[in-house]
Amino acid sequence: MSINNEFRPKIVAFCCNWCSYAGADLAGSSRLAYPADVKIIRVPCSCRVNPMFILRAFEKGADGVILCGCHPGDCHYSTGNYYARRRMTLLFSMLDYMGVENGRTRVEWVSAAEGVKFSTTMNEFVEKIRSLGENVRLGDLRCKN
Amino acid sequence: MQELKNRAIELLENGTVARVLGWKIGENTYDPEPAFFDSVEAMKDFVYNNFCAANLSKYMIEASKLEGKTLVCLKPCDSYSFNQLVSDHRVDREKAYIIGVGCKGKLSIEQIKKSGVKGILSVTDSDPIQVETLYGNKELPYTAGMLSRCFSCKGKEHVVYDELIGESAETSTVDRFDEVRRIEAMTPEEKFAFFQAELSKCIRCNACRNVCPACNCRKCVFDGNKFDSAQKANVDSFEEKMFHIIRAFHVAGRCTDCGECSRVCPQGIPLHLFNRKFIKDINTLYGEYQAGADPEAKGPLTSFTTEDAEPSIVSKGGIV
Amino acid sequence: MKFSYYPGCTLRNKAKDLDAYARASAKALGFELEELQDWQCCGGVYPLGTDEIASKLSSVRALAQAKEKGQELVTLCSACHHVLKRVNDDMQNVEDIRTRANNYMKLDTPYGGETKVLHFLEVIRDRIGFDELKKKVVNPLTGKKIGAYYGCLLLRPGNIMAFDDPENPKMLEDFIRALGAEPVVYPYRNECCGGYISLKEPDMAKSMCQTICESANGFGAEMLITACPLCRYNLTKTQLDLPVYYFTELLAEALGVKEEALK
Amino acid sequence: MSHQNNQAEMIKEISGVNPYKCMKCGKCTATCPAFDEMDIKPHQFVSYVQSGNVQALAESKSLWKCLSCFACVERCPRDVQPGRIIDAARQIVVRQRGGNYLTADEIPALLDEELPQQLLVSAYRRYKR
Amino acid sequence: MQRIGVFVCHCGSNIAATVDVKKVVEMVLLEPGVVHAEDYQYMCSEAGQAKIGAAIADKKLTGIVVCSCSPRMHEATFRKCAERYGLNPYMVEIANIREHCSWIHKDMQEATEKAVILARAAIAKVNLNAPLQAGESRVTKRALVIGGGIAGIQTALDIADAGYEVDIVEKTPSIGGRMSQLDKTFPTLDCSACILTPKMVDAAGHPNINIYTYSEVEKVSGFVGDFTVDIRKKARSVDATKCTGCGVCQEKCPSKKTPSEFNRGLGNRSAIYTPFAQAIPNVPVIDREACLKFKTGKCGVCEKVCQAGAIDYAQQDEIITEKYGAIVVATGFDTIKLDQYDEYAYNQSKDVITSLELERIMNAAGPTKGHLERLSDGKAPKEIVFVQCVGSRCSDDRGKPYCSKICCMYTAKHAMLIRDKYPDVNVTVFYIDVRTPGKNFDEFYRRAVEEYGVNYIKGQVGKVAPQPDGSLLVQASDLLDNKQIKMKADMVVLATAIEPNQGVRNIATMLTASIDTNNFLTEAHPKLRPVESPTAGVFLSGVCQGPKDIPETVAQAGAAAVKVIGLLAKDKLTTNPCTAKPDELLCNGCGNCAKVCPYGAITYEVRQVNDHGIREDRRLANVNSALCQGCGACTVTCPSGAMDLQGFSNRQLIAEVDAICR
Repeated sequence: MSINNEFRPKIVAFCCNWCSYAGADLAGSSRLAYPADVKIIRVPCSCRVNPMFILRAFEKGADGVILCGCHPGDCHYSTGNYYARRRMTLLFSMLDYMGVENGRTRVEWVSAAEGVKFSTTMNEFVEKIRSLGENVRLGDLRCKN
Repeated sequence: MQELKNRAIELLENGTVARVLGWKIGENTYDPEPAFFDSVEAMKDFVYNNFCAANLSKYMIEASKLEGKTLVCLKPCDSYSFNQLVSDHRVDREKAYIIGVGCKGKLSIEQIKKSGVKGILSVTDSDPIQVETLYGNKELPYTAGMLSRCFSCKGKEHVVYDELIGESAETSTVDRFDEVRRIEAMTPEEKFAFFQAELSKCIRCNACRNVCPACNCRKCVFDGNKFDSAQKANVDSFEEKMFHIIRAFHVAGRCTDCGECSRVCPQGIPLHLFNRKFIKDINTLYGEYQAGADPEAKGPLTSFTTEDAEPSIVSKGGIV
Repeated sequence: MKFSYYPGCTLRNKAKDLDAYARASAKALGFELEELQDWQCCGGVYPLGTDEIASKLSSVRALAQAKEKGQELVTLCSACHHVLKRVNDDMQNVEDIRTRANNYMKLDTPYGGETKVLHFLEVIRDRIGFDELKKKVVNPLTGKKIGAYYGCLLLRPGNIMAFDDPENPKMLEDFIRALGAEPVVYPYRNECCGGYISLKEPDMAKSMCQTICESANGFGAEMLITACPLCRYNLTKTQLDLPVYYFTELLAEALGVKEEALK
Repeated sequence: MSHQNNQAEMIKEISGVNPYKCMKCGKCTATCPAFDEMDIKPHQFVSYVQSGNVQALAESKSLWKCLSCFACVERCPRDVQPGRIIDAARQIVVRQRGGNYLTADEIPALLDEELPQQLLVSAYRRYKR
Repeated sequence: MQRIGVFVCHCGSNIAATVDVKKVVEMVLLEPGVVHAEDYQYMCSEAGQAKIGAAIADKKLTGIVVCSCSPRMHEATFRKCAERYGLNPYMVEIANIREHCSWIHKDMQEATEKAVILARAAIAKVNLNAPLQAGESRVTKRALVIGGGIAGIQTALDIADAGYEVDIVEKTPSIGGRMSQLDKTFPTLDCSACILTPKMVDAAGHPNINIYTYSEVEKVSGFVGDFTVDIRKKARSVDATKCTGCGVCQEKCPSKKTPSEFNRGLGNRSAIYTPFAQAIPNVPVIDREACLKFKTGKCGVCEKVCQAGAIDYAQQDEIITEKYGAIVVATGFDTIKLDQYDEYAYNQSKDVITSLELERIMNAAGPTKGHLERLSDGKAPKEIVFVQCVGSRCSDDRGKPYCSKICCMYTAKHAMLIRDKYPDVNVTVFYIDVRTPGKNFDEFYRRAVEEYGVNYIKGQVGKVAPQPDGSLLVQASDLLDNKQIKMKADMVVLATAIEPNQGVRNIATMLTASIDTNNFLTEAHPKLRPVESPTAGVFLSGVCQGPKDIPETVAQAGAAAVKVIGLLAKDKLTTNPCTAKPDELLCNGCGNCAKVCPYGAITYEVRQVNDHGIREDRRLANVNSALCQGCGACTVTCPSGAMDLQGFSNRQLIAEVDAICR
């Protein structure tokens, strides 16, 4: 999407219900702005995020995907984010191996108390995606319909 | 070969096994096919030569449902797959009588053709390989016909068997991760170009999926609508990429690196490069892990440590 | 043990003895100081402005030279130490400065703060050990009551200099103890001597040094030791008759190499 | 943007300090060894930058009295670093032509026998472009 | 196809000021499945809910999307509303257009576009929703309180009085906590022990309260209503059933050189000890690190002098496993270490002390028997300086960024008490701000200034320099007079920042309760659910949640107790129906899902299935929905997609992704 020739990326943020979604709520109630390009999807836990969701987002035109969960050790379900951490590490490494810019994917641990961190993270991520530009590399291979 | 055949007949006759899972002789030396033999009579077509590359472990899924034991011939690398299928609860160890067969590295007619030999009429599986062609006879060194996977063989020890027959010879000469490292060293543009070129060849025939012992789902997720993902029809090239990434991800931690995917790909796509990247990353980050070596082991994606690397390692120079 | 060594301008001139005693002592303690070639003045003060690059380049050059030799870089003068350590920290952590400095320098391999900067005292504490120093002392300075004067540059800012506790340091006290003398702890040992202010407002520096010396004296110090020529210069201008020595002089004395050093 | 605001922005940029972090506790002023010589006190530096009154800061006595001893920097609980602010103000002055606090011709009269090179070098750096 | 109604809330101007709600209504009506859309000022109000009800009836809605505040705020409200009007509550989805949209964006067009996209995602999701039925789980009618300070004691007493059993686990040898160390309390100046001790005695004697002192929580499993906890009862080396509390052992113990924790290290205690005279239980423990018998094998004096034969050197740690329905964290605080603040000479001079140390000095049972004296030379101080905000309100890495809240008041108390008892002593307080929000607080502080002559100076202390004559030179600023002050003092008292007790992070991890960067436990909602942790069944009492004084702590303790009682009063809890569910035709029975399940909710059984006419016995995963908490770890580990999560299914999440990326 682009308004006035300015590149507006599509960014999907998966947030776990207990920490990061609450962190995003806190960022909201503290009026800590971040760009509207970020759209949040609520999941119960970071371990609910299937690599297929991430690839699907790219398939459908996302320019960046970020996954936020509780800090390791603080998972509401004790261990979920540890599994998520391994899965995402391997997935991101594979995408990097295939030549996809590694800045398009990110995992950040944000607690319910870290509204500031949520906002800073999103600002940084959007900035990063804007600097990378449109997702051409995956875009070449995207659905044309 | 004869010893193996005799022993199989003996076990069929004395009722230890109800059938034999092995290879059936083809039209030529170089095209034996996996087959079940359920009688001594049928065993006349049984063959085991250096072209018997197929991994038979996956056939044991169906064999496990049948009455009685099945004699299965497993090469050293196949025995890892068999173990992994046991830990996936897809085959029943009790239903198998495993003869670990020797392996001196497997030959492939494609490989021989690739070495520039044309008009092949017949080949031997001997060392050196004798090739009869329209243009006369040729002699090729054994390694010229050997599958590339055999050059990075993980060893000639069987990890599971009831008895062993036949001799093996070490064939490993290169580090199996060298190819992965070569890609890792590329620029993102080069990597992308490389994979785009390879994957654009994919015709989505599913041969890789069908042969893969780790791809043992009753119904593949790509054939269902659980993810609302497209059916087999090759809708777009992104799908292709997604299919291969997800397939590699689904077998990550369970792939034994048997190399069947690349062997059977009619388009010659080096599919094992995906699996090996995952294996290499797993070894680097979570400690050496060989799927199938220990059927009791907890896989790297179903376990963790509190000190695991963060995904950001990928953007900080990658996993090397 | 071999280190790259950055003496600094004053040690070539007014404070030759600080340098000479250090070299002799190093030899006695079993390490070698290899002076960098063609080093340039560090500038004496760390440029605080975030946009000042040029004034940091001489330090970067010295640091890069040590890196090429694969050696840690040792300094003696507090000011040089302060400047080199902070510039090195910039090169490690401030991307903007690193990029711009490297653009100016055009080195074969860019410098990114790889060199470890050590003060001579840190070498003694962390590489030799005070116990080991104690063993090598041949003329213990028994009975001497010595006040350590740290000043500001060695200690602050604490998170970058990481030299010692900036408010309650003990490195020099341990050093004094190892030489067989008695350290006198007094609260102004980390307060400023006035530094460069003494050039244009000598009275200001004088009154500050007066406070420091009176405090040390009040707690029983018979002499002060310091690592910095400028501190020494300022501290000796008070009305008190409190002698101020370079720590290396006492070190050389205790190690029995003082005579030799001045040859 | 007015000249005043412009200069305040310059100070923020050169010093890398955010004056709004200050909570006016006065620990800098409590700790400053040059306090008696200063007309504008360390805790006031931030106010001058905040209000854009950099000119007053540039014309102050304090500008030349700071010792760069970093006591305020070390002890500031809010990481405001008043020492960096005053240094930035000094930079603005010395970078302007003729703003030097030290000129070459006045030096000989200031020298004595023992004076270390370091003192001259440091004073040059802090007082002069 | 669902028949979906979309309800866009203005939230007064919270949403409507930034999001064009009419436009959102207009846009969502174009979405497939949407048969109704409207906006309203306050959707959560009675009238707003009635609108939803009317639309359900009129338009025969099968699903609802509410575009409003965070689902963490009102999802439950709208689910109940749907249920009331005959719709399954799980047919409701929330599009968060307030916290995630209107509050963080300024541009109306941009915010409106985003709100529409968020609404589309929720619509896409609800299109795939299916009605779900909540299950039930049992409630163990017993509560655990971790920490035996005033917060824990009060919570336990309130729960016990309501008729439920409570266990208190306290890691030190006695309950009482920080309050037992205090001398007097503000703003009434009554004696801390006098008001605390009766409560300690009440707790000890309460038939419903069971106290484990010298014990720590070691392991927690389970979930709300049904926690299983392992408690390590450390070996006391004294048999509590035999000990009469006569105290002879402590008197005769030859090892008396261990710094007393209770007296903050200002005095010593014996190796066998009770922390203080009123300790509960009045049963000593042997500090094995200090005890000669344990260190050298020789001694055994206590065993010899104990008439009751209670000394038991062979005692071992004991693990007690108990079930609880609710857990209250009341782990309290400690003062920060002052190693980073040597400019105040805390480590250089014995006469620089913390306020908590001053409490012990002022206390009649303390190391100086209540006499105000310098610890260096025993002399009576004539000039005392108090320094406020030591380590509080610091944004550097040395201190804490928050206000410790209690220091202004206890400093006023100390100043007042000293001026009252020793009128010849000058007291100066250096402050940055004096913060006195609380009943009778400002009056109290003003009394210190106006009636007791305490000298308050606005300005921080920069350095405390011990002088050769034994005095302390305090260098400070007086911001109102624009002066630098250098004054001599005989004693300096530092109002040291407080921080959550060490070990609370470990407890939080065991409880999966979230914790902030300062190690304070996070509340479920900062305003509306201040005593609950976001983890169901875990409640917060006292300073573990944030700095508090005694009355606030007691109030919060009571509030936490009420929440616990409310929970324990139920026989059954409805469980979250968003649990994992396997598709038996797709399940491979591979066993990977069970490996990642943190609750052991997945088992396998061999069952006959009919797979499109083929009947065969298969090994299949089974989810125990009472145990499943719905994290979804299993769903991702399942390669065939057989395992799915109800309420957050693969297709629902993919639909959201598609809607956002459209």
